[in-house]
Amino acid sequence: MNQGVRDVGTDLHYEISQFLYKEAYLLDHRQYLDWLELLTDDIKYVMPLRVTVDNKKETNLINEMTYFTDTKEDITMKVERLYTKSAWVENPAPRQRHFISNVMIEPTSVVDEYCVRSYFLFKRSRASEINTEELFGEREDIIRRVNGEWKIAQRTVYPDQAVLTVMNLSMFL
Amino acid sequence: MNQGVRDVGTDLHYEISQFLYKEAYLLDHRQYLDWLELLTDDIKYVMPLRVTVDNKKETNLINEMTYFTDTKEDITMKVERLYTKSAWVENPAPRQRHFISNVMIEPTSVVDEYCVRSYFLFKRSRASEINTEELFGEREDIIRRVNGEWKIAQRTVYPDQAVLTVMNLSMFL
Amino acid sequence: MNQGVRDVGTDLHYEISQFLYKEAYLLDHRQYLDWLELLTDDIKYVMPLRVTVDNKKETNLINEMTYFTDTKEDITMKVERLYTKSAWVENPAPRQRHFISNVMIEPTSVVDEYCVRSYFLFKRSRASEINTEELFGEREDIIRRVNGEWKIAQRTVYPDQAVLTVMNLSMFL
Amino acid sequence: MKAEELQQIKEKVEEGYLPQWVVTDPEIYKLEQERIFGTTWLFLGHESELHEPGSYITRMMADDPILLMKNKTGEIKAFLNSCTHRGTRLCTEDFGKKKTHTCPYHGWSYNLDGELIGIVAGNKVYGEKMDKSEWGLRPVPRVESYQGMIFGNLDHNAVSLEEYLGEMKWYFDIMLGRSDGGMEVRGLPQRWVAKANWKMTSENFAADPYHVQTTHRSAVEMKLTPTDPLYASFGHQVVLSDGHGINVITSATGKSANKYQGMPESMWPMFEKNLNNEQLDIFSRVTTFVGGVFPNLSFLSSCSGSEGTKHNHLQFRVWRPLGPDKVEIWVWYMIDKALPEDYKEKSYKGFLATFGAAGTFEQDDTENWARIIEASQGRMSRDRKLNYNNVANYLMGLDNLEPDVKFPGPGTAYPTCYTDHIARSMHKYWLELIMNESRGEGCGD
Amino acid sequence: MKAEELQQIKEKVEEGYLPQWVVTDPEIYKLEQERIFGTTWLFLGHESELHEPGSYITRMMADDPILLMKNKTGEIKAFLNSCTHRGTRLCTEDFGKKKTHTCPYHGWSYNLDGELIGIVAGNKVYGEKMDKSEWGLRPVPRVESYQGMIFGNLDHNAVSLEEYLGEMKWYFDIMLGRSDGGMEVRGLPQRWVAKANWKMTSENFAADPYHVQTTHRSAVEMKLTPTDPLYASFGHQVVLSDGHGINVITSATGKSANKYQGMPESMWPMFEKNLNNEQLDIFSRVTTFVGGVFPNLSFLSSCSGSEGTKHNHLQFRVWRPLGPDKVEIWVWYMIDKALPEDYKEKSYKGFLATFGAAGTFEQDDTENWARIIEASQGRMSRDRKLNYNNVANYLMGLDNLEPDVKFPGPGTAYPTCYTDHIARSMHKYWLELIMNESRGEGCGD
Amino acid sequence: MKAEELQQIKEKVEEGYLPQWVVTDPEIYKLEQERIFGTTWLFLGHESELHEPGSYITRMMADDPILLMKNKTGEIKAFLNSCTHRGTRLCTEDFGKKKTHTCPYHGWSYNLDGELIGIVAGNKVYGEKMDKSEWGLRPVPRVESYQGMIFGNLDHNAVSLEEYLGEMKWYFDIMLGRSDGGMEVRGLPQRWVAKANWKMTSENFAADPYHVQTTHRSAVEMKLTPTDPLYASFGHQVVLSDGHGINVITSATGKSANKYQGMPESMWPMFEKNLNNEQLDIFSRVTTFVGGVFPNLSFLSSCSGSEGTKHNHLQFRVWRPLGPDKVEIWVWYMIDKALPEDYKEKSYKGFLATFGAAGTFEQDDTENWARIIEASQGRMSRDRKLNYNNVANYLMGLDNLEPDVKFPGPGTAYPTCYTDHIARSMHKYWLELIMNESRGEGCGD
Ligand code: FES
Ligand code: FES
Ligand code: FES
Ligand SMILES: [Fe+3]
Ligand SMILES: [Fe+3]
Ligand SMILES: [Fe+3]
Repeated sequence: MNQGVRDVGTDLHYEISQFLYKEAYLLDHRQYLDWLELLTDDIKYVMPLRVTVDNKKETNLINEMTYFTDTKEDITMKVERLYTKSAWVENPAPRQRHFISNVMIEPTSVVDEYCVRSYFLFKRSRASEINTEELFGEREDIIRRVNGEWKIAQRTVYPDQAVLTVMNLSMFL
Repeated sequence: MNQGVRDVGTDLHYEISQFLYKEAYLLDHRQYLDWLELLTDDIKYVMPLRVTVDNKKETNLINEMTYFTDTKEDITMKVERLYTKSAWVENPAPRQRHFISNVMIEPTSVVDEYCVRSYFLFKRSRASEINTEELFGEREDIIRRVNGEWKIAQRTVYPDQAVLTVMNLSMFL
Repeated sequence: MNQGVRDVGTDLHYEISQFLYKEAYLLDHRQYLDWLELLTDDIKYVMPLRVTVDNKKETNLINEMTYFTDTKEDITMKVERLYTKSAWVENPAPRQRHFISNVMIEPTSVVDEYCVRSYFLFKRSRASEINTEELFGEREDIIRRVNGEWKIAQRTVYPDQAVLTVMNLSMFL
Repeated sequence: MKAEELQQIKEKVEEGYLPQWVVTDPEIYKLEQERIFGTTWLFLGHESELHEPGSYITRMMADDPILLMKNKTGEIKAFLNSCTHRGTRLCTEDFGKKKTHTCPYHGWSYNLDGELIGIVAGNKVYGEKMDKSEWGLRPVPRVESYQGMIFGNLDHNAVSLEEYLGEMKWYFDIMLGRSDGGMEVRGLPQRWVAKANWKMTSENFAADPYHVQTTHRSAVEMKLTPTDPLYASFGHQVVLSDGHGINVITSATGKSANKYQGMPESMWPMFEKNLNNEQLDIFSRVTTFVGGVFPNLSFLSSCSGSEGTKHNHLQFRVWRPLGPDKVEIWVWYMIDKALPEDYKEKSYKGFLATFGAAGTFEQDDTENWARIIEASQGRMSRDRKLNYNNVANYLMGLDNLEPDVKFPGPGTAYPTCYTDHIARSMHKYWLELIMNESRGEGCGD
Repeated sequence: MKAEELQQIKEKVEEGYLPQWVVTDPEIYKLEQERIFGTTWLFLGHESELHEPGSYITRMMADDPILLMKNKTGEIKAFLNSCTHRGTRLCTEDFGKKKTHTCPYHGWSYNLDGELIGIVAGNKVYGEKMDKSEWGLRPVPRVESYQGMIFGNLDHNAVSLEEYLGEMKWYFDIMLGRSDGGMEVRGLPQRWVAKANWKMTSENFAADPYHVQTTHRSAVEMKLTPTDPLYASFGHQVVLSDGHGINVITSATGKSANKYQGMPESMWPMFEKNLNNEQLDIFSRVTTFVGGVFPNLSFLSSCSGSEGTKHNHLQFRVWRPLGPDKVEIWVWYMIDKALPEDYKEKSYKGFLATFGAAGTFEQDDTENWARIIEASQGRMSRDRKLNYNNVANYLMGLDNLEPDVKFPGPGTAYPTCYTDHIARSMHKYWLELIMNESRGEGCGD
Repeated sequence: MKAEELQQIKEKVEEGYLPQWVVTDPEIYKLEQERIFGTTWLFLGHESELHEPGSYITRMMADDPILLMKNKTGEIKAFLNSCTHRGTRLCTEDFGKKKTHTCPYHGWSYNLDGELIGIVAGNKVYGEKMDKSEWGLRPVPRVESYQGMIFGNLDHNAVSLEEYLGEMKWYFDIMLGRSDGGMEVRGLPQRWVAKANWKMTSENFAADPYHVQTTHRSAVEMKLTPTDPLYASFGHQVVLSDGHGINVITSATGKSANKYQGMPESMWPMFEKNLNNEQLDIFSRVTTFVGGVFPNLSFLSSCSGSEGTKHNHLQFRVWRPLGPDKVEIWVWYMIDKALPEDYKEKSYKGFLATFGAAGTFEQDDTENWARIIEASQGRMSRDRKLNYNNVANYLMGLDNLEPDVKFPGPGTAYPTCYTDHIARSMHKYWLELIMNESRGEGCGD
């Protein structure tokens, strides 16, 4: 990522980072149906495993097994489920917060598609528990402009832990 | 919060987010008197309770009881107190840090007043304690331009925990 | 830090904050040699001690003793060491994440040199450990433009804890 | 826990000392859990928190989650908040309104009386031995109220709440029963976690007006409180039964600048109707009531605001132990239903400014509570042989104070609040309980 | 731990109850560590995870880090992952390939058979007494496999794995041995930490189809599963030896809409070759196999996807206890090597959608597991004298079910899966082990 | 803790083994707290840290917070940092200067001699029994110094510091007493928390030059240290009394390329004045002194920088146990007051580059210390019956080394540093202390 080069400029960066913040806001306020609108129909939404390996290995990410590999249809199903009367895991709803930072944007070979990297720190507070849950890492998105509106066309979530310390992944990241 | 619409633009967003960072900086460096200058005289500074309720309830925030409901006068009193010789809670001072992110700004019906949402992660380290304290959630501000200077005209702090895990709320959020 | 005054403007702030994010990205992806390129040859890289003292004292930072006081040469040595076969502490590599926020920039008396303050939250996950490590505080940098490229000419890292809760400081901050 | 160790605590306590090691000792903590929190009356909430049939709130009794429900007949019942099938926590909400509580694990459902009313496929899959009526929610053995204050007790054989409160009732009548319609809780309790031992926080409220002059000196610097270090000492410290106690604080003159704690005159007729002469006498002269019901309920009724425009507020607080060095603080703000709204608002603001997690008084208390923990975890402070004279000092008023027999209220009243009489009586009762092997036996690990 | 307390557990368990206090009790936990996890067969991994000589994976047996290596001859060996010199963890990686493992502290190195082959300056600095051959990595006393499933046992005198698995082998043959080439693990296991007790999670899989109708009711609301609350009850719950058990779930008709769990016809000849008639009969009619190998290995073989296009997948999971109230969950996804790639993909997607940390079924399970912990930590739930009737209910099928002698498979089969037979047998075996003082003695604190 | 278990440790230790379970065992840890940290001399700080009357620093003795003050007469006194009234931590600052320390709870104040000099309203509220002179800060029973090094001891009956240090004094004289004006601490100690057991970290410094060749091999790869794996072995390992020990490391030639550890010639006359011939001989040939004072004080005096321009620095470090698996590391950097500023700077830079939280040598040590913990918490490593040969190896030099009687310094010197002699002597002394029931009795839980 050499400096300056292929820089998208202030305005576009602002637009897209605002888009990510608004996305986070929708999730944190459980406006899941509105959130769904931000995803393209061909979205690829994947969370690989992080592992501990010798540095000689080129990567410490496992794509063969993931925590989820979802299509729009899969995500829609999960969202609808959260609106059922018996999605116990989120009723009563825990409080969740997506701290999004270090947003970096690069153009791609496709017009109107941008590669957007961001760091996430996710925190969750359940019922009256003293101990809150936490998850952190990096997201690599493809953000696409579709008739003037930004959409997420691809998201890969890279957790930083080999053993996740959240009791489940009922949240969207 | 539909996309793009009522967007305030790059420069204003920069100005106001810088204002929030500078505000955090003043607090984290205990420049409380300077910080007071950033508040309008009619500021409403409130922190409601977060509770755990059935999702059917329209909100999990309690406004009837709060952690504080302060006017400028109340805040001034608290600030002055921190400069007394016997405000033991902050002498010696713990180290505090306000991580401000996800800043989202919208115009209001009032000229020169903007609705500013931000996420906060507050951390505090006291004396030689191994365990640091943490508080996180969302802030909803009204930021007003008063003769070319930004001021906080209203701040509502929404904690994400039903049971706070800080030993007190001696900090400003 | 009075408002608005000596403001660097949106574009420069964008450029430099992007520079900091890219720097963090290189570190978090262990591209240490590329990272070295971002440092000027005369860089001063220092991390003083934080202590707990009576508020009457003008500072709670100790510059006489530091965690490190590195020149480019010192840093280069540390980087090269991380590429040896026996830098056990980072092989296998822990996952690290630099959350950079609250970026504040001011011009200095020197042309093309800016004083850049940022907050950092550093997280590290080692092997399969359930407990992750954390370090947080503030950075005060001098960022210099050298033939159109940004470089770090000085960095002072202020930790917020008097007793650090990371098992070592093998990371760069 | 060796018998001689307890014996030695006894001797020290009688002399006005408290061995420092008992503050944070894990074995002592276990005894406390078993013999104190398992056998005394613990505050659960106020009747005004349960508005109508179906209303429920969830609370904790030490480490047991409790579900309080108002049933069809308006009765308030308390149960272990744990499904009898496999123990799943039935309700994780703080409050709400429901006709039926259904468990998310296998769907068993319970009515407002805690009766098991629904078992999925029950008749089909269960046999004879399964008798629904035996599987209702487990009731808290004893649940009783006084002046709207609901208490629970895990000990079936405990004395009645009223007997336990004893003469404290007389003071509760003033604080809670003075006005028609009684008191109401505003919203919900504030809750947060502090580094503190429950005994020290309880003492701080029930027995320690002496700390005010230093811990809260910033209020003096701010000119909110008198400069005379004795200002919180005027009045009486009243020792009551079973470790309860109350400080009836007034001024140097023995009068309050604000009759009836600054209550509006419109309320006075009510007071005069609901209270007897002795109660009125005290109420008219008191500036602050501060005290506690053993083990971990504290209260404060005081006035805030600038002179002349003082407003009274009442707060109750529970120090729920999360360990020897940690408490979950619950603070309820209460106010007379009958008061005009604007007075309530001012009173509420006065409360927030001084107490609760952000209150300026409370902040400095939390610092001191934490410091007690920090200095009570090593060998010198924890040595059980007291080789280092590691005992705390409770000698105040030990040999230089006589009860004031002319004090109009019940209990043994000493003519100053700067004395450790209540603290010493708390220690004696605390010790009596933890030394009593017959109490709370049956408690595990 | 008093003998009468264990005795009382015994009586309760025989009546179909489980005292709630045993779930989170630390003393019980210590006994479990010592007498169960120290003496039973614990799952380590699948042979397909070790591809070639030098391949290694690191696993945990309770709190012991284990290094599994495939040696030159293709044998798989398991060792305590701790350098014999000073105990340093030898390998902190999850997997990889190496000829030699060298310790980062002083450089001692070990070969694929765990033999100490290198000591820096050894000959120069060590004397006679130092005999390299005595300082190889400490082997896990017993390591045995069945159908590619590798288990380890810390007890030298344990019965063989096959004897321990007993009749479970017959069912493993169906799930693991049905197709040529056997099964393969996809990638690595998912791992995460949940608030739960290992006994409750093990029961949840091995013995509790009854929870499906409520815990997973959202699937009904989503029209993914039948509305009949009995839908998960059809079929047989089969009690096996030593606390093992399996639920053979089918439909109301006793048939599955998808023969052989929706496996493609191309595979059927293999099945018919590798399985006997009884196994084929069951396999052809089953919709879901769900069960467990005591103490903490669970498995689920089910179909996902919309009707008609169901795809089968197999998952194994270990509930590694991190304390009485915490488990580290390991989930392995397995699939028949012989299957066509696109089927594998669909099967994998079906698995992810329903189970694993993000699976919609699993999510609600984790909520319930956490709630059991939350309601089992106080005095009422933990009272060892059971003064509060604090016992969980395992009465289902206790007195109204007879074994179905016509069931073709081994074990004692009951004609419904809505019964607590397996749970009761798990409790009995669990208790037999923790009451057996001769087991795992020698374990410290 | 069974007697036979301690007995068995004894046997193993005598043979040169250390049962792995003792590293992280909580019962052992409790014995250590009581019988070692409660009865041995613990390092508190250096006299140069307290500049003038009123200067104070706060330190920890295991879990006790200690306040060190320099009084009017320049004497340094140490007290439990806990107000005698109710135990509140008196001073939470790391250092400073005050005439009086006032407690924030009730305002009691103490002077530089720890005397209670102020009680708010004391005369008015306290009676006869309250005798101020009895309520001064509790002194650390024994506080003594040697060469500016201040130690404290919680045991009133401990032998004197000098007697305890014994022959270590001779080496302290070289490192601390060589130059006029003595040493000064630069700034304050670095502090951080590592995953480690205090015994293992103490051993690492006092007894383990053998680890250098592998743990710090990166320095070899960086061409900063010799390639010969024996390079850290040259010289002598000197076993001293009571578990103390020092490694006097030199080069293969027995000489150092930098006389007097690279100290500037301007200093040599001082050395020759302050040290005797044997000390000078050693000092002139040594490259590195590394050793420890039992239980948890370590030191390292070495040279950093590239050949030719080596600069010496001295560091002391305390491994404060926070549990069996956690230490708080304190590192003091010291340098001769008399040295020229630019040398001091270079020396300081050399220290930072190699040691302290960010030092490249230290980093890899922390990794190994953590790995010992990680592999020492399970049943195989913790089995007290040693069924799994779970013992660590300390056989180096056991049967192939004779003392070098010609070594000029005191203590038993072995002609190489690659030996476990000091480690074995530390184990013996450690065991002697934890087996001695008369030590530190009276310590609670
Ligand atoms: S645990 Fe509540 S229904 Fe089964
Ligand atoms: S501990 Fe492994 S070589 Fe020494
Ligand atoms: S505790 Fe220090 S003055 Fe009371
Ligand atoms: Fe107070
Ligand atoms: Fe389930
Ligand atoms: Fe080292």
